[in-house]
Amino acid sequence: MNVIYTDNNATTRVADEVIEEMLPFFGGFYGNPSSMHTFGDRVGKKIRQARQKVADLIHADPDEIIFTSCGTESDNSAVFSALNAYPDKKRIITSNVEHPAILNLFKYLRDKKGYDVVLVPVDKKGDLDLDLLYDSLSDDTAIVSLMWANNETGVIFPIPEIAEKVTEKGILFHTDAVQAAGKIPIDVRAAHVDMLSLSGHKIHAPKGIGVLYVKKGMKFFPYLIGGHQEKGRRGGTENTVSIIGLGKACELAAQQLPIMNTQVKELRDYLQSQLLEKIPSVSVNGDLENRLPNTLSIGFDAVEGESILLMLDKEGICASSGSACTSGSLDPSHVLMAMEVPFKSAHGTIRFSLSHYNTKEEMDHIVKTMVSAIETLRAMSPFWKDGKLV
Amino acid sequence: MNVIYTDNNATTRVADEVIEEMLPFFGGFYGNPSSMHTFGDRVGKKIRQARQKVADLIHADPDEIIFTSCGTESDNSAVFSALNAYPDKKRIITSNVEHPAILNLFKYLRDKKGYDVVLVPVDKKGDLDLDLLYDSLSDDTAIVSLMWANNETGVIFPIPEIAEKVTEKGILFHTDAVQAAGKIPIDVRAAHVDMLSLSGHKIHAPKGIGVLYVKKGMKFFPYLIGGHQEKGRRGGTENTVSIIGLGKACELAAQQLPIMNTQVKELRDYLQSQLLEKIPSVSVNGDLENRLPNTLSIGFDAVEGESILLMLDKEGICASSGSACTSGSLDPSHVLMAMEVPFKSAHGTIRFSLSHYNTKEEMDHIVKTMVSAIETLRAMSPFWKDGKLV
Amino acid sequence: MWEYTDKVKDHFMHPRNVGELKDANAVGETGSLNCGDALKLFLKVDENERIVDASFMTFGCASAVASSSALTEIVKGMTLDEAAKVTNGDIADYLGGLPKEKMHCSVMGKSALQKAIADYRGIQIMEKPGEMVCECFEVTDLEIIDAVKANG
Ligand SMILES: Cc1ncc(COP(=O)(O)O)c(C=O)c1O
Ligand SMILES: Cc1ncc(COP(=O)(O)O)c(C=O)c1O
Ligand code: FES
Ligand code: FES
Repeated sequence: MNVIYTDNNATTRVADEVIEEMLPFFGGFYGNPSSMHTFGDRVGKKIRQARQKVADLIHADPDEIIFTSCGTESDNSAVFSALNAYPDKKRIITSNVEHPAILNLFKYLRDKKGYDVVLVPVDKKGDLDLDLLYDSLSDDTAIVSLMWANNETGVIFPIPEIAEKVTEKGILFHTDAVQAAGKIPIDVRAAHVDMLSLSGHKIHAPKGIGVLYVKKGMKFFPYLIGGHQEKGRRGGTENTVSIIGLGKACELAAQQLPIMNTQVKELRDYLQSQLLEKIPSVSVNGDLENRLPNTLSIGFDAVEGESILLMLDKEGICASSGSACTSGSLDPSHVLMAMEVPFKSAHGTIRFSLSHYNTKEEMDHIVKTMVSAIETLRAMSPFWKDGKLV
Repeated sequence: MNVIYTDNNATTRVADEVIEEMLPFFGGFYGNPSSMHTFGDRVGKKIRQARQKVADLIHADPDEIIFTSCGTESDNSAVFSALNAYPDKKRIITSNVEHPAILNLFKYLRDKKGYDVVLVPVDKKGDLDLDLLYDSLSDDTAIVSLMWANNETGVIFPIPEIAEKVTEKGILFHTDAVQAAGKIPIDVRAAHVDMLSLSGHKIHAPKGIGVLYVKKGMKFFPYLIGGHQEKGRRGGTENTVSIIGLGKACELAAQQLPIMNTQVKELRDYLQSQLLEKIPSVSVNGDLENRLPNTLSIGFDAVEGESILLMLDKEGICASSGSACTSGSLDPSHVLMAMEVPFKSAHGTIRFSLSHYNTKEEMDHIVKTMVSAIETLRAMSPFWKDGKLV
Repeated sequence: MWEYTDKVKDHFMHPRNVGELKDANAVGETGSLNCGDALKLFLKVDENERIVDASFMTFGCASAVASSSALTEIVKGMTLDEAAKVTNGDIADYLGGLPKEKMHCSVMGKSALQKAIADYRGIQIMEKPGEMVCECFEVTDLEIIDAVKANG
């Protein structure tokens, strides 16, 4: 069976161009770039090029790019460094819709390390309460960390505006741009951010490679302590192959950004309007005017997400019922709860996240499958009667 | 030019079998194993198999295997978890010949966090001062971390004996087995270790994947805080492809262990005896009776390591002048200094580290090249006159 | 691995003027075996204080070997007064540049040269201002700062 993959906010297919770029470095040029031989140095050169391409995607300097093992490590490292830079500051601020890599870390810091954690809420559309954010900025704030775009709903926070206000007060600002990268333009200079996290596997590079941008001149404390790799900012032998792959993926992402905001966005809009048109009692989650071009979070009243996913799966359609980071529980996600999405549709929410590999035929097949899946499930739902919610 | 690669303690070639195993999972089965679709779950199955193979190599249970991004992360995680488990214990013990992933971490904990760090010394052969180690064990010791085998000299510490004595006292014992794995047998059960670090790229898996073994029943605190991956013990989307590759590499390593201790060892011994025979004023570093089968650390009086490496490099020979983690300084490595190797030969020390890919012809070419390199360099050395050190 | 220019590699692989100069009348020595770098510079100076021949013996990395080789080429034909003005930057320039981390290797050349000149003229080198950071090459922090500044 053909796979229809619409789970790109969870992870993406490694692009053929990226695989091709990486292959020679497994069994051929496998040297350690820190080594004192031409064989290792050849890899060193490729890594310098890759660092440049990553920097270009976000308008940074290559020196400002630290390679990590994933978005989670980048997020953890950024926060850890800020806390080390300001050991006396006890307030840390984020939102209540962050990825677990930030949210669970902040909760750990609150519960185990006594930090004063502010979780700024969002409204029903998923937009941040900016007044509350600005009011919570204090002299003893060590860091503000806010995601650029939400993984579940695609809602975009106004990072440049926020970052300016936060850094104006001399407070460090970090943004988790794992979902924003490759989908909307990112310019770290224009946006005044001090630190920014990326993850390779969301932009068609392999899993297990991430980036932390650290603004030049900023004092940085390494999270992984070891050798002198990454100019002493991250120990551990460089993941050469994946770094080289990520460089290519960033180059492609920059080229494909226009496609993302035309072709992919049109497909997403088509899928959304078809589902709204053909299925009753359906609602789209998140600020429609302010959303990643590839993401559709959509709730179907009176049915349950896992059941929908299994019916999609039978047709080879991959989607998600919320964050991919599930604990195995069927509770509605913390993001939907924070947005006060009513239970009736939160439980039945599906996230479709597209890429440029998707086609209109695939969307039609999804719509067809969804129409019949929802019909079947509602026929057996105790909350659905005579074509409406009871 | 053909490359003669004898820098396998720095990093290894990814085995063809490993590449073959990984390839389908980049662009084909790229799903997220935490996802709720068959496509992602297919990867989940492969990961379970890989976890079993990794466990088998060290005689552990699959549940005891946590995948990390590298040896450095495994080392950092182990120590961090121990400190969190025993927040009131202030002593931490290691040796003065550890890899920077432990040594720099311990120095950081001493200088920045006020820990009482004991660095147990080694003797001239690189063997640990066991009496001093046992004497330093105290009630407020949070963890003892000792490498199983040294990356520069190959000297093996008697881990099973040490671990038994340490854990008997109720003190946590961690071993950095990054260099031991695949070269000597490892049995975590028989050895009584609580935690053990591995790194993929030392055993023909890719760079950027590591393992932390954590004994069942031990309280573990995650280092990367995020999603629920690795049963909540390590956040971050799984590096699926590399995990699958590492599984294969561990399977191969188990099969090739006998080859390592016959064929590879014989090649190493041949190289050693030839160099000793053909070049005057040469000494081998480390306990010859107690050494990894693939490692030769050998010092040439009155010449300097970097110069030797560059002359080897011209012939396509890759070796190392000490640890690959150089800071750009030409100081003799901390390992050789700890062993009190005299300056005259420490500066001129070269590490050859072999693998089963090496051949006798390659050894002969190395010997030939070394004879002429040392001759040339000694001809211009102010410390060499009339065939001897002055 | 260091990014060495072709000129550095050439002077490393094919060093000019290696060995002890039999009829040298000025010798400068710096560094030690312990420190990992050492240079012995031999000059033959004629009655007009012109350097008519030069040679070296070096224990050190590729930059040290190349810097020593370059130094002997640079000073040949110079008067001692001219030679006294040669800086480590001149040596690096002659080699088409050295990696930033390796600038100190050329400082060693300058130091040996000054000692050779002092040896010929029979004068004591004055105490240098600044804090000694490398006892072996007798390099002061100020010199390193100068070297770094001069070489960007
Ligand atoms: C003994 C030892 N421990 C730890 C490491 C670190 O491993 P990695 O480079 O995968 O972080 C290495 C190798 O670099 C090593 O040789
Ligand atoms: C917004 C966001 N932040 C962080 C992460 C974590 O990235 P990784 O899985 O590479 O650790 C993800 C995805 O999982 C994400 O969507
Ligand atoms: S009924 Fe299955 S998770 Fe609740
Ligand atoms: S002479 Fe010291 S590093 Fe080159």
